[in-house]
Amino acid sequence: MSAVSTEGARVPEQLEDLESFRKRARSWIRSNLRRATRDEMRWGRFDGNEEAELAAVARDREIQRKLFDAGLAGICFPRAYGGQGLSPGHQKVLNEELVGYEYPARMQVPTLSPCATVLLEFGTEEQKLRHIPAILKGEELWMQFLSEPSGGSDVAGALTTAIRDGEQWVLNGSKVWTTGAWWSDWGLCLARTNWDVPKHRGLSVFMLPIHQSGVEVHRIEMINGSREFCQEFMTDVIVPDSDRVGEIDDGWTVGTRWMFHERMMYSSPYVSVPDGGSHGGTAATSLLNIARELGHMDDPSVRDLVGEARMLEIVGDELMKRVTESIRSGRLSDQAAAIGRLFKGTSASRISTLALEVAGSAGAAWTDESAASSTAVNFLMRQVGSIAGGTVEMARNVISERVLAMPRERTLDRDVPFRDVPRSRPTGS
Amino acid sequence: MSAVSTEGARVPEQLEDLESFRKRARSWIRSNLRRATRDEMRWGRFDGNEEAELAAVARDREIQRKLFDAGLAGICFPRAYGGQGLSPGHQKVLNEELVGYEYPARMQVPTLSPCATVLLEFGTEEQKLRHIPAILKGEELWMQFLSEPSGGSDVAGALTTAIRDGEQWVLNGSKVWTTGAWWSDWGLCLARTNWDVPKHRGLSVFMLPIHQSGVEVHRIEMINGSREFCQEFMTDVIVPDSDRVGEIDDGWTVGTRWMFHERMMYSSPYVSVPDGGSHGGTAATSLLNIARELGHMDDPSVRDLVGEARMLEIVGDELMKRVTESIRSGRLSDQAAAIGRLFKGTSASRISTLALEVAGSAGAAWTDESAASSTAVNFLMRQVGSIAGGTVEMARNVISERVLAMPRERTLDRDVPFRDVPRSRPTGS
Amino acid sequence: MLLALSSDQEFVRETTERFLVEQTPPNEVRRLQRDTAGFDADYWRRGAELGWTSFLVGEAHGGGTISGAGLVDLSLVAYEFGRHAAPGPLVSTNVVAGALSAHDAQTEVIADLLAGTGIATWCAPELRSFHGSWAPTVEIRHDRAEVVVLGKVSPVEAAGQAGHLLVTGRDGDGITQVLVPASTAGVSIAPLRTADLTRRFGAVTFDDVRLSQDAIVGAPGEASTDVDLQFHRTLAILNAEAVGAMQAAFDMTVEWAFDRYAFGRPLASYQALKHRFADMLTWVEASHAISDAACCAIDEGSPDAAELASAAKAFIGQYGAEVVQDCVQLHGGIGVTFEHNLHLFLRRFTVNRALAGTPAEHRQRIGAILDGWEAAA
Amino acid sequence: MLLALSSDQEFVRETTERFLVEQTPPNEVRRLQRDTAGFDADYWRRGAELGWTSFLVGEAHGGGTISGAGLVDLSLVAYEFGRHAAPGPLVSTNVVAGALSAHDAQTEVIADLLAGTGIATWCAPELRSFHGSWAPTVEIRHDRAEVVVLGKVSPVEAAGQAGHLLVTGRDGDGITQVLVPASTAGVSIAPLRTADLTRRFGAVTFDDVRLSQDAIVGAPGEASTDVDLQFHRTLAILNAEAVGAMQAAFDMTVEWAFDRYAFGRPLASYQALKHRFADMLTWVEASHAISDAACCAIDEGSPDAAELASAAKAFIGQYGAEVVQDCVQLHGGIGVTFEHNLHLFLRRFTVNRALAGTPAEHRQRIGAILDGWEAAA
Repeated sequence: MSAVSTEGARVPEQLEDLESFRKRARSWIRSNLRRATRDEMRWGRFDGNEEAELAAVARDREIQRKLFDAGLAGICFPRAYGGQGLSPGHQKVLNEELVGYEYPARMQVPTLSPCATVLLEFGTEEQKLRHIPAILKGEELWMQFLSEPSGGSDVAGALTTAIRDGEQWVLNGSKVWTTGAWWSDWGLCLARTNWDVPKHRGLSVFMLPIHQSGVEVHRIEMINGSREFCQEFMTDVIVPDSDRVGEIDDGWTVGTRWMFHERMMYSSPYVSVPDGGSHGGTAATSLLNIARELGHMDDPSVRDLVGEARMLEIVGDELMKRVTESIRSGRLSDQAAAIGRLFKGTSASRISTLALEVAGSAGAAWTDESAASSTAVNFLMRQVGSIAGGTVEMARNVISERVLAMPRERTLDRDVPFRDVPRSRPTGS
Repeated sequence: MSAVSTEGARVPEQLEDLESFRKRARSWIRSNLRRATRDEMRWGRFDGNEEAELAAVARDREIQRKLFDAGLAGICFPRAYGGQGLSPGHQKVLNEELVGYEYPARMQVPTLSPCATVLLEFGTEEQKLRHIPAILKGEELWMQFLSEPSGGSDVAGALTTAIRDGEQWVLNGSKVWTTGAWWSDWGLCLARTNWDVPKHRGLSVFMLPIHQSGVEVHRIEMINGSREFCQEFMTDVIVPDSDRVGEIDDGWTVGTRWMFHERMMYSSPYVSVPDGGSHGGTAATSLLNIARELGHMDDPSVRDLVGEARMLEIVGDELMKRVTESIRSGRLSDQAAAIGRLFKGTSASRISTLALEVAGSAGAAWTDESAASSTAVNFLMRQVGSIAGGTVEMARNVISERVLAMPRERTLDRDVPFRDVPRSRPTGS
Repeated sequence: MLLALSSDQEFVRETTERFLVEQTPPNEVRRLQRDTAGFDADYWRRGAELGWTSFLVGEAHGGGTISGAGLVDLSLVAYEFGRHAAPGPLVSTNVVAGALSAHDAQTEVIADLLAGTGIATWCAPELRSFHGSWAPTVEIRHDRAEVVVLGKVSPVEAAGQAGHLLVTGRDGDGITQVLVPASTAGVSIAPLRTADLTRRFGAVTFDDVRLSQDAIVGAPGEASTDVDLQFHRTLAILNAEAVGAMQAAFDMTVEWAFDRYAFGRPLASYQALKHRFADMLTWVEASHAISDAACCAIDEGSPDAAELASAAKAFIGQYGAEVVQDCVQLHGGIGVTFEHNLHLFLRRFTVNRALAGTPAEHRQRIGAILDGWEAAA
Repeated sequence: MLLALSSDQEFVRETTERFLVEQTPPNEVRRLQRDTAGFDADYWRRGAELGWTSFLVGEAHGGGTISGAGLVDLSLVAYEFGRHAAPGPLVSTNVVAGALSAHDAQTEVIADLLAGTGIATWCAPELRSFHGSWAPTVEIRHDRAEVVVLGKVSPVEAAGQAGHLLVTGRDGDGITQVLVPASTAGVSIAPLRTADLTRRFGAVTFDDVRLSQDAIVGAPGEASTDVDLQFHRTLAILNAEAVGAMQAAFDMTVEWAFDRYAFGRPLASYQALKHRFADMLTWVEASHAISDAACCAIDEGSPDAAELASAAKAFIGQYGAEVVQDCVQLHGGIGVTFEHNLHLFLRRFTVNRALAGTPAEHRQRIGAILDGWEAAA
């Protein structure tokens, strides 16, 4: 977190005292925000109702603006860019006070982190002044143009190409797994600017408006019916060189920090999310509700399942705190964020499986009213938490190689020009 | 199983009919063998009582001799070498009839398989005539001089060296994990005969008497107190060239089959073992006994644990049958024996853990009379089933590379002279 | 699936496979998501001609086995159903047809089921794992010449499509089964949602449903052994299908691992993934082994049929879920899109896992069986 | 272990570590296997001088905390005990000393415990996971001026070494605790076997043991909250030790993976093993996190202390076992020899896992707590 977090925390003047901040936040939240409904706690489930989703996005922008006006937006962002210049401790207080209230969920990840944090770290003064205040006011929703259909875990293997043309760049290619690109404004885009050097040395980062003629946004249907993810096809998209972030061909320096911020997810001090999290997955309490509806909480084997789910939640939360604190104090490197990511991914899978077990035959067929109504579909989607935002396999690589310093995996693409790297099974094999 | 098994099965004359064989075996067993005691069902636990162990070995030799005299030894070994020239089906019948009776447990693995089967496959006619009948009569107990202290899973990386000196060889080095070498007669030994070629191309196999001045046998104490395993130190051991098995420097051809037979373990048609197995590990019935003693079989969560153990046993047995049959029919290659090995190793670990869970605090401290008396110690030894006889990691390599034909793991020792292969952490790193 | 098929068995398996490849490719399965029944009547009738509904029916009623072991024969069809996530009420129709045939009951219904022109389903008891046995949720009473059925069963496969419902009920201290035409007064069916695209389920309520005595299948009060057999057959067919679904997902994923490159080399070259493939292959083979062993034991009426049937259901449900989900994981994001085919197998697998007892329920049943057996021995 | 230690805490931790490294190296631990008590009296007395027995005792009795949170301070010592598989009755003596001090009872005994010249142990109730709570196996009656103790407790740590036994018993509808001198008539102790080399356990029988009223610790019939605290403290100390043992095993194995070569390269370069190390590190860190969180919550008397204590015991017992056993696996054959040090940590871990409730029992307790809380909320 080094550079960015200290920039936020190390303001010269006296920081607002945590208790008075808490009082201010609490009183403002209670008089300005609605109590969260159960649906709002589990966003992203609009079952194809676009109007409802757009209304929710609009409400998020509105809340974000109110927070901004109240001095509660961008807690750890510098005041120069419209933030509050406060500490991660203040963010934590705000998160605690937000519990049970609506909050601008769609503004957080990826807009505030990793997108805005990457801008903060690598943007020019002009870029920061132009975009960060707009983001904090809810005027700009950002998406990561990072993953590619051909890429999988190999983010640095981006095939999207940017070719220089005077003071501008021409982008062509496809990006995927952007959440809600169809209602977002800007994309932070990793593109290849040089095919004749090894892959990490030929990338650059750009920003571009999503709603323009060269960008076609296609919504992807997931197996739970959700259409929150999108794929974008970029055809001759023109980006001025002033919208490049970081140095030419040095995009991997940006990308490394970008992915660090991505792994921090909701533990980042740059995002506001009610403490205890409302970020998807199946919660132990939902297992409890199923077991109760079936009248099975008296069965020790069912208590075991419910207890295991709860155990994993509790331990995961404590682990996140420990890892965050360890990175902050320097005990562990930034790369250790992968530890929390790995645990959350694997435990979410396990909890979905426990829920299916608790549900019994109600996991095979159900009514909408049943406590188990989303159990099987959650189970179908169980691996999402281990795939999205960097797979658990990549997390395991990072932990073993970057935290435990074990020898790096052999890659065949490190020392050769990117254009010569094998990208598919040879014909005939 | 190819070469060897068909050699055994394809005798020209009419094979004894299975039912009449069963009658003959049954009647002989009932009039000549004792019912097995519980201790005999779980051999290898003499708690340091050497006298009792030696007596058991003597009894095993005696039973083996009786079986030989009764025409019930070496069912699938050719008649030319003292065997019965019958089929794996006959061996299966014998195994079924042996259930509940004493049998020469120490004669089976590794004497009959892999040692005698390797001799059968690679030995000269003279070697076979000299040793196989003696083995089948119980006169020779054999051990595998295969693993080395430095070697771990890398069996072909043997450092034990054989240097030619006219018509004989001089062996120096150390072997480890031989079961009961101190009461055995012969060792089948893999040694390096050429350091100037890549490792698989410089090995040869020898046979040598264990009780001689150049061989020092050291017993290893395991964490359960058992001292069944030994380590041998060979100093200038002279082996005549006539006791070499297979070609010079072609020992890996022998070694590959050797390890195949090793992975077959008790599923080999060359060994006699009561059906259902008595080969170590914790059985589901022992979990049941613990649960009953504690009065917990009414608890569904305890039934779950006991049921899981039983499930793993049943599935493991059916899997072994399927894999054996698949190898026999050619659906899968010999290498698929690693599938059974992997399952048995991991399920044995799991069952030991289930037992510890069932035992509750009786797993922390116990009386000798308690049903849970061996639970914790079995748990301490839980990984043995995943280490001994080739680790599960090696099994996973074999399955992915040899059965699924996935790309081989990169080795740094394949194309360089063995003496140049890195064998330890470089100084200073 | 069985290791060694006779040529007749192989013929049926292969005919079924070819038919399914043609008739229900993945996009057809996706289309059927919006179909009320989840399958076309003509498809089912043609499948019946291939023998899909005949193996548990006696020759006297026009059925018959290929190998002498009807459930084993049927498991080959079920396996192909799983491998192609095929539509159609395979489990329910076969189980009911077999039950009727065993008692020479309702021969016209049997004929319809055999021909694929009729559909039937079983309103089965629930597995009460704690006692290691099943228990009906329906009560059957006798009121002079009439049989009265009361209660609710959920979920019931193909309840909305079936013309006849075989109902298992408590009858005093005994167990009685009756065949209820779906159109009988007092029968109501509420549709349920499910994870499978082509399977349909309903909750069936029997509100004072009255039938004549000849609706009873088998001896009144003495259907307990029949129900055991039906239960075990259900498990066996669900298992064979689940193994087919696992195999399909696994095969796709092996292929993918060779095709997909990351960091300049195929996924199949990464040891961490190779080791997971080794585990998966082991579990797939083990699932085949225990599924087949259970089929044989049930067909033979072997004393260990109950233990093997539950071991198969428990093992396949537990380890198979990890296999299929790891296939998703190895595919990455594309593996959770509706466009990709992988989820068709995941869906079939998931529903079968949840039906007729979960892995934990069957493990508990095995524990109970072991306890009983050991106590008796 | 805690992330941020104060310099005073670090001093105690480091002094303890240095003392253990000197006094109980692995061969000394092996030697103590054949020692009746499992530790030397002088060793324990010197450890007590370092503060091992003082953190749960009030200042009025000569104890005191370093940080204000005595259990947290003690957890640092327990962690080092685990990291060195150290001998000595750490759990039992501290829990009893803390209980006596809270009620200003038996100050002479406290003084002995503090000085390391006396040993005490707790004859604790059993965890009945189904109810999410503990239940005594001992009955306490009142017979005029006397208190009568009846029943059996097993296993009891250091039962054969302890001069005093704190006994928790049912007393009508309430819970009463009494401190019983081990020499009292009617107390008999049968030694038990265990997997740890230096821990000793016994089964303690109270056959009509009679004591005067002043043996009662706390208010008669009202010790329930005291017992909760003792139980949670026991869990916390066992957990901190277990985390230390895990960390020691893990560190040894990381080192081994760099040193050991197979096929020309270090084990640490194999991706399949690297991924397992990543899982292990994650579980080790998670174990530290939950162990520390539970210690703090118990010390603060936080309402979620019970849930965190059980989550820690359940998680560490379940995942820690896989970590330590995978360390054995990665060592190969040498990892299961008596000569290697790894088993010292495996032993300590295994015994702690089995004491005071297994992972399943604590998961069930968490389920029960959640059920109760949700019902109350």
